[in-house]
Amino acid sequence: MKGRSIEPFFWSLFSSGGMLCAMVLPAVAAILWIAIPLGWIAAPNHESLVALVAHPIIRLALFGLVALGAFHWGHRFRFTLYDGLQLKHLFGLIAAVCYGTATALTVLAAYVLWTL
Amino acid sequence: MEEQRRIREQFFQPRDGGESVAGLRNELTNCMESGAGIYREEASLRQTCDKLRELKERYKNVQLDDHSLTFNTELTTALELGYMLDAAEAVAHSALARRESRGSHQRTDHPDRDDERYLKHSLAYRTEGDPRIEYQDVTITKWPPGDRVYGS
Amino acid sequence: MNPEYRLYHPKWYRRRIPIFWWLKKLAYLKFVLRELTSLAVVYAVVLLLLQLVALSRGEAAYARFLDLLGRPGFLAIHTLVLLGLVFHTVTWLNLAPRALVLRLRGKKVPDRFILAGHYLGWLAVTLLIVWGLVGR
Amino acid sequence: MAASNQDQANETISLEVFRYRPEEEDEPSWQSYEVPFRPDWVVLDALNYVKDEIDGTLSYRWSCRMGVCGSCGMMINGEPKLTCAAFLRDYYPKPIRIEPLTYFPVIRDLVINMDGFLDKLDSVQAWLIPKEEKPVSEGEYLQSPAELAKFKKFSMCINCMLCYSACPVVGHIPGFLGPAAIALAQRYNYDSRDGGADERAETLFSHEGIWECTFVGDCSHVCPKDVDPAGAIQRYKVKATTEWYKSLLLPRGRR
Repeated sequence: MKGRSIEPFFWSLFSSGGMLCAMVLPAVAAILWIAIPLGWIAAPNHESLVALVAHPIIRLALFGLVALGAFHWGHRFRFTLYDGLQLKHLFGLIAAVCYGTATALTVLAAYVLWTL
Repeated sequence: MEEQRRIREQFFQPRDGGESVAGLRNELTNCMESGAGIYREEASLRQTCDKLRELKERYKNVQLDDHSLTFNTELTTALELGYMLDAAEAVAHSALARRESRGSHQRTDHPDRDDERYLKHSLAYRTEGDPRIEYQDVTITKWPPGDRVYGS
Repeated sequence: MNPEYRLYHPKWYRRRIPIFWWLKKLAYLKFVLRELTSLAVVYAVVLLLLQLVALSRGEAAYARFLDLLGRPGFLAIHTLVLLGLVFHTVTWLNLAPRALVLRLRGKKVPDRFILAGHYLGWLAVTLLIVWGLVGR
Repeated sequence: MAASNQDQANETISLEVFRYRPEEEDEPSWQSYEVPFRPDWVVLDALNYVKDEIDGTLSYRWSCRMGVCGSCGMMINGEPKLTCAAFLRDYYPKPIRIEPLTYFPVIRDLVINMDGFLDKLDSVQAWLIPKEEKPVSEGEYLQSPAELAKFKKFSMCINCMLCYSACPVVGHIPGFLGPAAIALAQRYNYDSRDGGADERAETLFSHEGIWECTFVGDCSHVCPKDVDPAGAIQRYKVKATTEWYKSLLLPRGRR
């Protein structure tokens, strides 16, 4: 059995993504998408943000955040559809769509951050 | 199959004015509690034995609400009541025959332990009438019988 | 007697689960809301990615993006997203002691310490991000 | 106290009871009973009153009356509970709705079929598989208090199945091993005398084992013995995941 079921792999992505997003996303969302647009705090200028993102560690962290966040969603949403909407009979399709989307987002994140 | 037929005949016949399982069971509890409880004596035990004879007779006329064959718990409690009556009779008649106090139960009319006559197991056998009580010797191994005393 | 009933052949009754089973009980509703925070998570990472794309396309593109973020519709959505993300964090951290059992010198570390550790971690990460984005 | 009992002697409370008589009907129905309201009575006392005094045809399971045997679990106002631990006074004066444990097939009235649960217990081998067999003459398998503490919580399970009725995953996926079976498997996995973890892993790691659990957590909430099966399952997921990565790194190493 060990190694045969792929479930532990997805679960590890789900749980590490869940932890990472729990720690990081509320602050990111509150600052970037609420406080700055409302003018509560001054927006950092374009230049300094580009410099910040240019740092390889920041880039790696952003990649991890997007990829793991996507897989966290993919895994969790898959089970939400199974039980919440009783769509268990479509399990193959649902798994393909959820993990497929997450994989696409991961590839996209790698491309964007690589070409930044 | 034989037993199934017997149970059907005994419990599933429609009867008028039959006895209820719960009613008989409550009377059984009360008569054992009052006559064969922790403190008992010849008179109370005799009363209990008589009452048990009466209850056994009335048990034959027990009436069930439930005649179904799916998880009929009323039937199982009725069957259990029959066995409880047998066990109660064995208890009460052995207690009546044992004119001594041993262990936690006290015969107030015979307060002392009598190893001479009753260092024995009571054996109750079912008969047509009251159970027959016989005795078997006790093999003492590690713990010899002692006095039951409280608060010493 | 029911004609379909056969002696000694049990006919069990099975209840169907209604599709809105999660509205029947507060605990289930909270569970489904918790699971739906994954939508806030995926929205946030996608938006972050888009913001990075805008950033990489130069100052003008980034300014347009910021302009978009300031519109009331987006602000409303993002308030909901933030609430979802905070709900995700709180529910996630509260469950942490159940999955993580640490032993120090043979003794189980009490759940409240593990919980406190996680919340302190959250606070530290939040401060780090605040410092990184606005503090300097 | 005696006086207040007197005052309430004439008060009653109604029970709305789920009835299903497979020999007579295809669909279940509801039946109401008025029983005396006594503040020291639990729902099981009220049911016994119905059975003894009102309607002998009502069927339900019960035994010890003190939260030990695990047979009197039912849905009370939609919550799985031991009826011997649910006091009438907590519901009075509203009526109490009593149903059989949900997600299980109903045999009759409040009696459910538990074969599926027993099969699941079997499949996870919820018993001690000794690490090393030794003859009785060599004495007991000793255990320290610290070793006992590792599994004691899980050993408190009384197989009352309330957790199965609290688990929507059990409802959607009847094959799911479920809370109690996994917690009991863990009870032996964490036992210092046990060597059966690998055998149990076969079932636990499988698809209808731990991976179906979405941590709704209600199983732990309804457990009358604070076993925390949800926690047990999460810990097993962590363990299974580390094992999985280990076996990836050391393909032929372990096992």
